[in-house]
Amino acid sequence: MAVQALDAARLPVDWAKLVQKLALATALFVVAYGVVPAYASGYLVEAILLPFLALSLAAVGLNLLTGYCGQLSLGSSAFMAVGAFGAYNFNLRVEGLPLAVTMILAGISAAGFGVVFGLPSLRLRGFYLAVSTLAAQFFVQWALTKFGWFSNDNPSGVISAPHLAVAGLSLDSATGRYLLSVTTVMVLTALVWRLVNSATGRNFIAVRDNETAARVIGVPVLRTKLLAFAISSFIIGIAGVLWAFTYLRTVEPAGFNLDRSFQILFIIIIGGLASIRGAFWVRRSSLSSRSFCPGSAHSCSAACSIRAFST
Amino acid sequence: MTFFSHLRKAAIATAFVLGATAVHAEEQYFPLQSYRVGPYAAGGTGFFGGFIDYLNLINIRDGGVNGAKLAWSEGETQYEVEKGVEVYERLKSNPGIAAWNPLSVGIAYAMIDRITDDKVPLITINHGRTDTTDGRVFPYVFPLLLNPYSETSGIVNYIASKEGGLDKLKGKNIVVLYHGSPYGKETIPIYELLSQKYGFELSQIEVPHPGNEQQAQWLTIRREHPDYVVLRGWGVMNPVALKTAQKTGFPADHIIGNVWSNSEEDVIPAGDAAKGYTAITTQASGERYPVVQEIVKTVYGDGKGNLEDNSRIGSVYHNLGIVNGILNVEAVRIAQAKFGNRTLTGDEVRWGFEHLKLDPARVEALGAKDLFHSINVSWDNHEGDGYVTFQQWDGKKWNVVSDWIAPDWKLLRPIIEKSSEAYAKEKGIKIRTAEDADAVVSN
Amino acid sequence: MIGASLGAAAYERASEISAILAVANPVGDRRLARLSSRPDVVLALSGIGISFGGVKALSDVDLEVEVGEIRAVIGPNGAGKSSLINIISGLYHADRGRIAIGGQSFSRVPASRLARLGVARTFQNLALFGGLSVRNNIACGRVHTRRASFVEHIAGLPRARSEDAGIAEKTDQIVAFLHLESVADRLVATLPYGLQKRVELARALVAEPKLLLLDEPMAGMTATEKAEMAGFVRAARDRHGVTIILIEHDIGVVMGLSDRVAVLDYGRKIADGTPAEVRADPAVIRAYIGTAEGENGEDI
Amino acid sequence: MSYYDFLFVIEVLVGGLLSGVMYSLVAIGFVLIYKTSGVLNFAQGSMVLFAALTFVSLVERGIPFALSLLITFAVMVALGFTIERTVLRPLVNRSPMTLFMATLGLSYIIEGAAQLIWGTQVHGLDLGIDDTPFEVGGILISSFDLLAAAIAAAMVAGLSAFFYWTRIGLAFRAVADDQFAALAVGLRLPRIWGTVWTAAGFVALVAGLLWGARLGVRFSLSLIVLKALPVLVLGAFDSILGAIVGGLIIGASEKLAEVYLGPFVGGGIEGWFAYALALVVLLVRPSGLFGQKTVERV
Repeated sequence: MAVQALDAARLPVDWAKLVQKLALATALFVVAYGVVPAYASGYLVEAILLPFLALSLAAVGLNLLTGYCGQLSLGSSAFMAVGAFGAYNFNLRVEGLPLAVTMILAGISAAGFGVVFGLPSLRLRGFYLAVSTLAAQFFVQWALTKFGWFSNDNPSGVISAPHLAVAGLSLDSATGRYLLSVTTVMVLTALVWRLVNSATGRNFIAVRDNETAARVIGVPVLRTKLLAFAISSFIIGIAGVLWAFTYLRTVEPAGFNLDRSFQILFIIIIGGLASIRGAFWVRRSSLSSRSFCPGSAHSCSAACSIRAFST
Repeated sequence: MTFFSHLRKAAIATAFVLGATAVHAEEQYFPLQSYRVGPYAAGGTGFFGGFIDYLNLINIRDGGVNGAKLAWSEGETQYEVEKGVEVYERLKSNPGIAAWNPLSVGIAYAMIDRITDDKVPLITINHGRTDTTDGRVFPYVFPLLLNPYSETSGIVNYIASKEGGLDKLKGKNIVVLYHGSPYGKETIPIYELLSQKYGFELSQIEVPHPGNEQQAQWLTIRREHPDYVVLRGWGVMNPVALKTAQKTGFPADHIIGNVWSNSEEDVIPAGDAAKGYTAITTQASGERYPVVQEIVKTVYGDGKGNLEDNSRIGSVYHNLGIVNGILNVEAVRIAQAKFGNRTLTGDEVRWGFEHLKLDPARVEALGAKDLFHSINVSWDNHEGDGYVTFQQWDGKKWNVVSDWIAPDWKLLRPIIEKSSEAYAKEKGIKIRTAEDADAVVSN
Repeated sequence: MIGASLGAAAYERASEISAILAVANPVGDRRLARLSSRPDVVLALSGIGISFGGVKALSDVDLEVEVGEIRAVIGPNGAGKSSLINIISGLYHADRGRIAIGGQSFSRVPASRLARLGVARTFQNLALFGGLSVRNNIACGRVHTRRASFVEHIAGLPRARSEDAGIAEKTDQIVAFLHLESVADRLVATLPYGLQKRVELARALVAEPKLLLLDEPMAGMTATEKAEMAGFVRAARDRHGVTIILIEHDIGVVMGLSDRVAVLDYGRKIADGTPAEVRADPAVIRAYIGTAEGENGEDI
Repeated sequence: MSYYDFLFVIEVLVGGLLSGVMYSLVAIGFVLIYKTSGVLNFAQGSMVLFAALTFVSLVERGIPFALSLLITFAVMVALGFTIERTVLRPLVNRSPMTLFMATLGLSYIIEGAAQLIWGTQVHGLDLGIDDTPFEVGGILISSFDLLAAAIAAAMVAGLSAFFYWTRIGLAFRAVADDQFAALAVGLRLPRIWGTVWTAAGFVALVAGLLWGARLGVRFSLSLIVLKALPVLVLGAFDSILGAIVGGLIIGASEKLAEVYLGPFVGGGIEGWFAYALALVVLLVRPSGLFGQKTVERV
């Protein structure tokens, strides 16, 4: 960010562009916090926006790892699951834990898992790494099913969202849950935006584009990869919390299966690797096209992804 | 080719709804979160086909329920939770919703909070969370006929009846082969409880999802020489279990399937290996029952049958759909008796379900004698104490091989209450009383 | 009996080997110690050998590089030049021999610590970060000086900001030095080949290395570009005082640019000295006429 | 360990090895394509499903067994060719990751297409192979699995012969070795790729029939790729021998682990055990047991 600021100082300030950006940001805020809560139908919020926000956030997280740092992961939904079940348990077992802290702790649990399952990336590359991330996918699903503790020994193995409140203000209504989601997503996306434009973000790209050169010029390659796994999993974990708490409200481990991982992967492919904005517009368009899409939505996104490649 | 004809049917159904709405007749609406494409389409087409066939029968034969036409429209979910929720949100604003019937555990879970807020019943016939049986905590969820715990008890009682009484279970060896999912694991403590109570030896073995490899499990089973193997399977796991059993020399007629291992789709792919396999069911299969006959005559005769392939009439999923139709329609009828013959609110239909008592005589009057036994739902018992029966596969079709068997409901109720009360505590839900249940929201 | 004699033979052979090693190592180490203790020797290689799948790429190569010189390593294709530079930068690990960099001796140079040892390099085939702008590519060259964590970067804390500012200043200097101002904000992948080579040089120079390894910096360039690049290399030495190891195919360029030249052929060093000495060396003439003349037509 | 325990170990081992062959069968399809074009073809599983579904639907419509087989083979060849032509050729020179994701998308499209064409019913597939076990020295062996293993072996032998002795096979090996060099000496890559996709279609057909007979023909048939992937990682993506040995190792160790290790953690570990095992091996040999160790060119 500071570099950008310096860049800007050197170049003549492009006022028109600045005003445009400011206007866009203002418009975004007005729509997100004004228009949508006031006018959006229940269907739009519950069936479109809430899953859209959660999956977009997951896509932002995966994009950091795959798009920016070049590490292909097929196990994203495992980290969503860790986040969701983590948040459920923190909330359940620690009396009076604020929601924000719960979410951050859940993100940290997911980050921890991410680091563990990112360790193979230190030695493996490409498909060998991609396939090894499937181990995370299957292991997490197995563990969540196997050990009843994770779901508070619920006989059906499911977890339910707790009462959501921030500073005593209940967020259980559709609008409340939307506001929680949109705020979380905006804050995290802004942080990711800053990250990818910082020296750390450039290290990610360096490792992706030429690992050998990056190592030789002194990029801490191993640390950078693990950091990418950690931050990416943190974000995906919080996306999992949103998925479970604000969208579905009651989830089972099977909800975080391989198909979900592929879905997130499709979002970032179609949206463009290493493009944060892409994560959002694809999710939106795939949702709006769904009602008209005869076959599986997956085939639909798959077709789009192939088209996106060929162009 | 199959797909487009479904699309056409869905379009006709939707047009029908819209047309009916236009004349403002009294009408009760069933939003259907069906799945006719995707990996689980085989079950979806059967169940929703049967359900729609029965609704059609009521409309054509009786002109609706006491003059209230039945309407429905479908939203394709492909058995995916996300799409199920999308369809829910899309269809929930339609007027006169009677009840939701997703036939998907995942979708049902995601709807519990929603339907409770919207005060509309959610029917999870033969599936869903066991503890939703407790109507004190889950006012709007109805796992009708059979919950997983009753199923477990029913299976053990059946084995006992084959052995000559519950006391003969002592010393017998039973293996439960379960799917590696929350669904599969749900009954583990119940089998353990029953094993202690009746003194049979028990081992429970997990098959990881999807279950397309079971060599290790069946070799372990063979080493244990069990008297019976209970198959608590799902999807591809079932035929593979039967095939692998054959491969390891375990006889199919000593394998007993649970309610998600009891359909044609579970046995046909196993071919000859499935001959003799027995499975629990809440509704007998076949088309000899008067109500099924009437559907064949009235609905299919009229060219309005929903099944693509007429040979699937009377199949397990189709008959489950028909029984599900009967239960829904009767709940509406019972509620109408109290609230008037008009379009009811969801909460009124909930009251109807909570008074859904169909004794064998009434079942016979409905043309469903021997198709299913009876049901007795109350405000706090949302399962309704359904009886079960067992069918054996002869290579071509299922044949009923047992009487109607009652599970040990009394034994299971305290366990269910413990679980539902824990849920109520976790979610801060006030436990309902009979008076609460009688308070009904009418528009 | 037979077993005993075999055992004895093996023992004899083993002691022979260890005797050789015992003699060889102290000598090599002593030489290396002597060289690396000299303040004017930036890099010293001693007895370097490496083989790939049974083929010896380098055997017993010694080399020392003094402060401030441009030291060229030349040789026909497959002579082992690139292997040598990869061993110095830690990408390959020599089977035998030791490497001393700035007084520190290694059998395996740790590639990840290379920048902090004061060594920077360019690559024979471009190894830029295609997804970054020219300026950011160059800025990456100073990544080893960064201390701020990613949290400080996101939050924009003082340490991160001052690091960014310092690096931006250094980057600007190098951009000006190599005349890259007009393309500084373009994505590096969109530049023509010659300019990309120059960006790589910039990325190496911005690290302010004591020792710079250039792996065929002029390969594939036009004559004008070569002359320009040669000017930059010389200026880098003259103005920044960098010691340079230059691996190059084009002997004409090398002879004019370097202070001393080592010649490799089939993995062995066959000559070492000033350009004039090397030019006159019969072994060098033989090597070049024997292998490369027809192919490259280089004129010695 | 008693004699019976010993027999049991052997039985588990034999069962595992035979299952492993079935995994290899799927894995070989991956290897063929990876070796020549560097694409990890995730759609291989859907191709297996497509083959089985096409075959069984034809048979159910009363077309004789042999003719159905022939038609299905033709369809698979056409499918392989179409994929090569429409999806992969336009993407030539893209990163392997891009190509992989394209095949991932393709797998969904093929599954969707299969459903559109043949419907959603579950089918049984009877190859006329009797599956009653026979006993050898107290060990039960499945005759079906044994026959499947024999067919797999015959197929591998056939493929090897094809690639060893025919002109196109030679070209295949040249391409597998070095694409650029092959191109330089004038080999026509597109024709080779076409052939390879045809071969992959054939492998999918064989795998589809055998797996279809084992599991029934249904959608989850395509999930067998998840069994093949750890085999590939273990044995290396570019080695047919690796696919076979990898399959045997995974099959045997997974079954032994489920029987002997499973009880300590509550069972059901087969889902991830193979991946964990492959991972451990990879940490020692990052390019698989039979992978070529490449020297990094810089």
